[in-house]
Amino acid sequence: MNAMNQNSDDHRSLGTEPRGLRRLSNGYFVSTEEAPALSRREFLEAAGFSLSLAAMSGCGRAPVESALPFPIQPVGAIPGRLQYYASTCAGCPAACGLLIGTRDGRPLKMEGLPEHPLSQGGLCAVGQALPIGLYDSQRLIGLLRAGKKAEWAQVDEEILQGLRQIKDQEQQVVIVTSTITSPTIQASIDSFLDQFQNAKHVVLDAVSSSAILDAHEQTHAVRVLPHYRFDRAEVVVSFGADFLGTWISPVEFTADWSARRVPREQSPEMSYHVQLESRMSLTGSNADRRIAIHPSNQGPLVARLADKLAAAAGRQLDEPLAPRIAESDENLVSELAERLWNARGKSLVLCDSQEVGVQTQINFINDLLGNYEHTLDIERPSLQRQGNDREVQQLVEDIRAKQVGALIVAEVDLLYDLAGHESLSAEVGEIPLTISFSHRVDEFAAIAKFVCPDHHTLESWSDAEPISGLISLIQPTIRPLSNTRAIVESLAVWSGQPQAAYEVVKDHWEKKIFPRRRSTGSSQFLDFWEQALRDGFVEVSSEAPTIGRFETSVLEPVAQERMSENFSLVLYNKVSMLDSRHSHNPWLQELPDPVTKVTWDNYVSISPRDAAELGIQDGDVVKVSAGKNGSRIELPALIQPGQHDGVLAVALAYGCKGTDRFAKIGPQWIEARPSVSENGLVGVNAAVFVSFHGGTQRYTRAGFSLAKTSRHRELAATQEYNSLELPPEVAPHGAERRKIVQHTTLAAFTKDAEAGAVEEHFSTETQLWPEDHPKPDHTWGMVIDLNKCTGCSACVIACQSENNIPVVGYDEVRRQREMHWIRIDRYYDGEDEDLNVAHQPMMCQHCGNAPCETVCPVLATVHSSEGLNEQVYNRCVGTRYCANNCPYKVRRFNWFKYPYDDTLQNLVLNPEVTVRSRGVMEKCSMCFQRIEAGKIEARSQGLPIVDGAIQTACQQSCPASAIVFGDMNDPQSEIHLALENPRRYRVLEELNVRPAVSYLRVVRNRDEESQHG
Amino acid sequence: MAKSKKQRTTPVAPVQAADPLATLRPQLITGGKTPADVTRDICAPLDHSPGALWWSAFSVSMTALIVGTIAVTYQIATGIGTWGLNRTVGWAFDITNFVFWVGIGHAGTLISAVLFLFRQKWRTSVNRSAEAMTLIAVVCAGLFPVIHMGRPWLAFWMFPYPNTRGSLWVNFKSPLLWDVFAISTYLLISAVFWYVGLIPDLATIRDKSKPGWRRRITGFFSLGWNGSARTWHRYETVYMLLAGLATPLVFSVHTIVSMDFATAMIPGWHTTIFPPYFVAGAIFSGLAMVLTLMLIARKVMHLEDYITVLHIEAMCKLMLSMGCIVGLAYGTEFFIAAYSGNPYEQFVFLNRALGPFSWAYWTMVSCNVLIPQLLWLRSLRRNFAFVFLISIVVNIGMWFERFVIIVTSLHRDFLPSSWASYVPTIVEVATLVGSFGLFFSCFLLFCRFMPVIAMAEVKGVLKSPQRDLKHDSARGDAA
Amino acid sequence: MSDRRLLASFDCEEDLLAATTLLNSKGYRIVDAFTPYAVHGLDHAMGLKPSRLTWVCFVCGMVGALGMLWFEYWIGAISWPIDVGGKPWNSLPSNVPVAFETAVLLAGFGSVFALLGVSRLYPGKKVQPVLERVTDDRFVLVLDEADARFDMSQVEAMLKPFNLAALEERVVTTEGLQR
Amino acid sequence: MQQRVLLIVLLIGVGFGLSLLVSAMSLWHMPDNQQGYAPEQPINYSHRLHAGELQIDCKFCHSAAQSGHYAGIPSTEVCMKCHRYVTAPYDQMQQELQLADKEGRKPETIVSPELKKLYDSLALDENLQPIENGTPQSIPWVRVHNLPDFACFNHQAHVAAGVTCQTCHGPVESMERVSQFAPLSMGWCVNCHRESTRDGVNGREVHAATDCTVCHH
Repeated sequence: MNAMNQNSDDHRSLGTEPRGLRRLSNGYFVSTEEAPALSRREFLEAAGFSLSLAAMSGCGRAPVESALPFPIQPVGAIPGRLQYYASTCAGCPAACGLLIGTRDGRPLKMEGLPEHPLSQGGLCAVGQALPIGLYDSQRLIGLLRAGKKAEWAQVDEEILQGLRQIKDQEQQVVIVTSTITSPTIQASIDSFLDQFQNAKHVVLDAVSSSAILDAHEQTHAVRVLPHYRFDRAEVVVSFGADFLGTWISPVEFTADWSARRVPREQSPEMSYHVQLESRMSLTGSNADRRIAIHPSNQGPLVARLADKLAAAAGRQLDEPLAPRIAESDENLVSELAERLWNARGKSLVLCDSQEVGVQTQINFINDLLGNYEHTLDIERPSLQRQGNDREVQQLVEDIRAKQVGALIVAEVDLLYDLAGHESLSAEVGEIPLTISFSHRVDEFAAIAKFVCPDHHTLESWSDAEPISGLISLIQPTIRPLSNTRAIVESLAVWSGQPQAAYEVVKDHWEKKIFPRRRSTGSSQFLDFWEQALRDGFVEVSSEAPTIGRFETSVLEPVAQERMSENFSLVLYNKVSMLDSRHSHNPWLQELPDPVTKVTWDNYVSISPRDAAELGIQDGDVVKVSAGKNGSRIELPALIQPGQHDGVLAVALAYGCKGTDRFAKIGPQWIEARPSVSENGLVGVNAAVFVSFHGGTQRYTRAGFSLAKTSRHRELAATQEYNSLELPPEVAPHGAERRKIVQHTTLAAFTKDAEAGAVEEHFSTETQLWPEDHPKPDHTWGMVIDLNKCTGCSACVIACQSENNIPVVGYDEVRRQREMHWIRIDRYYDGEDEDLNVAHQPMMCQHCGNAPCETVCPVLATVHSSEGLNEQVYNRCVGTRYCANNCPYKVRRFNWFKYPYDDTLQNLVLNPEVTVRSRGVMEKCSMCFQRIEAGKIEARSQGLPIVDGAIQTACQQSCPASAIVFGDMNDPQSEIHLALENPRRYRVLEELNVRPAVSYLRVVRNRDEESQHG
Repeated sequence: MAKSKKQRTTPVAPVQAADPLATLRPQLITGGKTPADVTRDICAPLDHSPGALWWSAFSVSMTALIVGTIAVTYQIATGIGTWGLNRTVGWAFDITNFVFWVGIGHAGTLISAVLFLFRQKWRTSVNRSAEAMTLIAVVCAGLFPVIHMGRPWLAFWMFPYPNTRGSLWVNFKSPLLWDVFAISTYLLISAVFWYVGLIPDLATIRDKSKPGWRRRITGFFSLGWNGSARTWHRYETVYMLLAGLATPLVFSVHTIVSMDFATAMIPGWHTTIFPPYFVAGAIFSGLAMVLTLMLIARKVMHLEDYITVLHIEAMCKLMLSMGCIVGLAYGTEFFIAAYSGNPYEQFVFLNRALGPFSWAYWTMVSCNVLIPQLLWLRSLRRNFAFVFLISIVVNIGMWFERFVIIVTSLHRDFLPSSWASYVPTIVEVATLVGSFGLFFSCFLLFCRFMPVIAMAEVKGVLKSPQRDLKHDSARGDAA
Repeated sequence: MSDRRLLASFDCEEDLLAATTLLNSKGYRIVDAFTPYAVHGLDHAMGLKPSRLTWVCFVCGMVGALGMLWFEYWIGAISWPIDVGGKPWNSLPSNVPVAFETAVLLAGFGSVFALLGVSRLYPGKKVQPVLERVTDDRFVLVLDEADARFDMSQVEAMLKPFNLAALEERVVTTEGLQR
Repeated sequence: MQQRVLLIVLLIGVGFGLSLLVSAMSLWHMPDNQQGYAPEQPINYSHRLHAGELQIDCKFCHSAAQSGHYAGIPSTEVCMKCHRYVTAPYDQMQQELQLADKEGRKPETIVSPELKKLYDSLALDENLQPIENGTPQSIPWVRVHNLPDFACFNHQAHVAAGVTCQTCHGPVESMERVSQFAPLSMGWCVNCHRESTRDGVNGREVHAATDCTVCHH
């Protein structure tokens, strides 16, 4: 996998794929006009019928296919060969390193860039799902003027005119964006705004961390977001910060965090992670210790912790910060304080609070612990969250006061995220000049005078600087599919000096980035540039901000909030749905939430006790209202174990404009139900509850009332039963709990590395028949480290994009017919306080004695000579016997002809993998196409296969690198070592089906030697 | 004709009164029928058009059939997704119906073959229609494995024929393939058995009907049967052979069907008790269905003299015993689960009795084990209305038995994460109804166009003991 | 053997049976008997040997069983050995069921076709029954009037006690027995 | 008597029928078997001339076969390697040269109608000069070898294993217009794989797997 060096022309030429042509598996372009271009699936069906037809006619001729070669072949482009280009993910401001797998000028597969210092080869679900956004047939194909189609020339003319007027009238010009990590775009925005006397750039984050930056402004005299270094943290105490899921830079944090989660037999050490949170977050589900707290209790606890550490550090404060707190909390805090104090400089305390006061105390704590410059880097700070809520608030007031002459919005849906402010849209409508750069008609674009759609990130030149001093490039891998224009180009035009995006970026790099280069390396800019293109990123010097010494005076005591009997609401982002810009992505919509396993909806999470009191069942539609006459929304309820009583949690980024497009996704038949809820959209927008308070946007508010309605909407969850404990009424005595996910504690592990194993009442050595199936060449296998795996679900989308897995829609998921080849089983285990959550990726285990193979009457699933369980789609007749007989229930059946009729969308299909027909079984193939490609490559060079050269899709992009795949025959291979790990076990080993997939036991960093189960 | 009748009746009547044996062995066929009467009575329905009862029954079953046909067409056109199945419960109504109908198909051959081997004279009145029932039931059964496929148009891949795939054959290790062979063999052999039995009767009809289409058809199919004793001699041998072959076949077929489950590894399926358990169940349900049909036919076709209380009672006894065996099997399953110490096995059975599908389980137990116990009472065995009711109940119970075995075992197996519930769709229900429609339509047509009772065999059992005595004496003085 | 036949018809099987036994013991040549249903003991009375069809059945059965077993072995272990669930290439137990079914199938069809062949029965065969009622309720015994010694009146006297229904003579022709 | 005659006639009839059926079967194609398929091509290109007479190596034009999934069809540029100079059949160009000699003028380029199509695809005029704002267009060749979409064939693997092009494509160098040589049926593939594993390819030891997913994934 080499990031190929391509100069700009090549990139251009990569896009010479003729329009309206799509590519078949066989590597030729097939004009969709002339040939009745059969997709693979359709073909299968045709084949099924043609047999009978031909029996009569005796001569079946496939439709004429035309093969269109390049007139001029791009340099290095070999037909049908996968080529990788280093780039940067623009899915969110975290800006992870990206490897774009392209085939014949079509970007197909997003992968992590292994050399990237932040993401370290990982990539989250959102990044994986970029391509389907590119080939989205409902993306804006051209620009709009007052909602009508228009031409660039004319629109530019009008905009320039409008801007001139505003300049003359000295009205205010505002550009609103989400955090811009791209120095080039930032520069062009600035230079654009320079031409106006009265202009500003407001940064609005859908979920902002403004408080953290403000706090640092107060405590360190510089408004920065620290670069958190989990790789250096031995003790992590997080107050609600979901850093493994959605907080700031999840992939990077996951990689660093999981690197410290591997206790070895010789050195049984791992980090200690405590999570204090009110809802059940992905991070909480992975913590060694998780304490459910009420939001109102967060401030006091932080303050108390600060007090204790201050005392320990001998830094006297004139008055204690914290009010009196409960006895139990007192013990908890002192315990934490001790743990932290012992790990001075190697600990990390985080908080997701939007209260500046709380954040200043967090800074104080970290300062007391001497964590700055060790686990928090503010000399090379993070630029991944720039949101400034004060300015946003100011902007809203300006709009209300009609002081905005021109409003230009990019990368964010102003009106969606500020839905809390009534009649704002009306007032925005009165602004003389409103321009949106959106790909689609979102809330703002709907009323904007002009919509000048930006390129999709895979079509455009850009760059990103997630951490100051680390700059990566975004290079296009396909020529723009529609009549769009890069933001920088538009701005350039409107500032009067038109320039191509490529030029803009290159110029900026030559002028601004190149000078910052490290002394090493060539002094030629072109070399520098080529190097950057090849690697995808460069590390350059960054001028450190002038940091003041810690300012204790800003610390204020926290007042004890009295617990109100009505509910507190917590607004959050789903791992799968970072912000509203991804709401049109069917892959992400159907990605089960890592914790709740629910797809296609947002919902109100309620604690089990509250639900019981109010008599609420899963799926009952409830009404959440802010106070008496505040705004209200209606959503189905979900009972969430581990959530604190009196807390409601609702996900943002749902109920977005245009999601009604999904109403008819999935098979349509007499009993089918639409994927959208009553409002005709997917989910409901909860941003109406976001409000300004103390200069920040608050996502946690008290004073909500909950009322049950008569309606019910079944939530499409991929898991019906959530526990390893069997239902008490049917649990056999002595076997109330299934040891599917084995776990132990660090204390126990230190004593005995094999602690937590199931005591064996069976032998896997005894065989009914002689082993007469030698596997001399390779025996492929996989090992998954459950201690590293966080359940982030990146692998699910990686697999979906690699293996052409269809999106089946709400109704099919509700019927337990989701098609994902890899699912992540999530089990709740235990009660309130000692509630454990286990995540277990489960895919075809490629059993040596596979039960599915024996029962297939037509040999459609058999064993390969390399130990893989093969599923042959074109042979399958669909008896489903194999699925019934699979103890892991990992086989997926094509109940219907799943949607593939969107020609443009079909460009996302991987030609290496058959698109399955209706009525056939499918399942994880361990990315056989990748194995095959690797073998062929090695063979044609006459070399043996290097361990690690072949990676499965799930393995490649796993941010925690929890998945190891390889040849178990090779004694030097990584997997061979993993198999000897004392934590290794196999699920349902007692069945003696001999799975090729093993798991490594979970070890939780706890002192008690046994935890229940 | 009249003369011959007088000849027999006059000398016999006084002896009959005197003879003690007469009371010992009550006649199977009442009303002192002569062979001629038998021919006349059995052929009667063929001569005049059926009554209102027949027509109403036929129209009802035809409607059901049409409903089913629509459902199946829609399902094949749209996809198996129109059934309520999911990734966890891959089989439900489809295979339930399949096993149910195969089970029904067992009593036919059992009654003709096994009882024939055991020289049970009472079988003669019921075997013909029982065999017909078998054929129809097996056809109904055979339907489901085909339509339950994702791609039914490729069903022929189940057969090992030479092909251009380098010859890619089939998987003889798969129980489903064993099924294909078992069911088709069973269908063919039963058909042959039925037809061979039919030949002499066809000849009878041929000879007694005037020249016309019926004579031509029966003439064609009676293969030129002329009642020669030499042919009868060989015929008897072959019939005996077929009976001998059919008997193990009956057992093998349901044994193999049970292996679909027994050789799988799903707890609740993976058990060695299944073959005998399933065979008993099959015979049980089969007898119930035979009773249902017989009691209907008896009324509709006016065969009171041929299907007497003796037949009904005999079948009731057989049914009762089968019911007890099935009950024993249920008990054994639980015992083994408990005794084995296999937690998965134990869970499955607890889940059956107390889990989400407990209602189905208890329906099954009460219908198959508890209620049939009433048949211990002689009075109830002889009460046709009650017996009819019981037979229906048992059929319901046996359907649920298969449903319970399939669905409850599947819906909660090894990994709790993949547990799922199951709710049938309207299409599935319609398909089930359709299969009943097909079954009854075919049977009614059979009643209309074929001799419902094996004339040649019934005539064989007409003679009563005392006439043997008389003729021995006659032969004596002739010597 | 002459071409003259004597047909004696009775009303019930007992009479036929008795008469046959008697005539057979007296050495008359019994050509055949026609009955509406299988009369037990008639074969002994007429002195017919047990049928050899059982052997046909046995042979067909064996051919079916062994043939199928070999076929399954050939497919599984020779033609294209495919690893199915790690089971042996030739796993005998799983081959048994199909082999058994094939055996039954061939045996059944074999013996039935043998029967049809031996007794010259085939679809659409034209047949002229000796008596209309022979397939209904009449029992007919056919004697060969072998030689001059054959005395009609004696035979008639002998058959009287078996309440003889009718007695007639016929001549063998290509169209069967003619009056 | 006439029964027997009837029987004999019947038997002869059956025998005759069977023999007819068998001969019919041998001609009968399996539905997806396009053996012998030789479609009309947009340009009347002769493999016999190029690969046969001129002995241009297959991989000169179909270079992707060594390094990619698909042999691919050469881009128009590749043709231009020669046809920048060869614009018409040899003798025609000779005549023009001699004619030009005689008349003492510069020989003008003659373009044969077939090659015209080639230049069109690159948007070049008669003198092989780019046409003003003309865009190159792909030549719509018609595929000859169509594999079903559930079967993957990788050229690189086979070329690397030393399988000659002719093994599957037949004597292309003798074909005026390319036609499908092999049945391309699964059996045909599988048998070749078995034999190669047994006897090797051109004396080389190879392991050609017969696992299903090697072709079907």
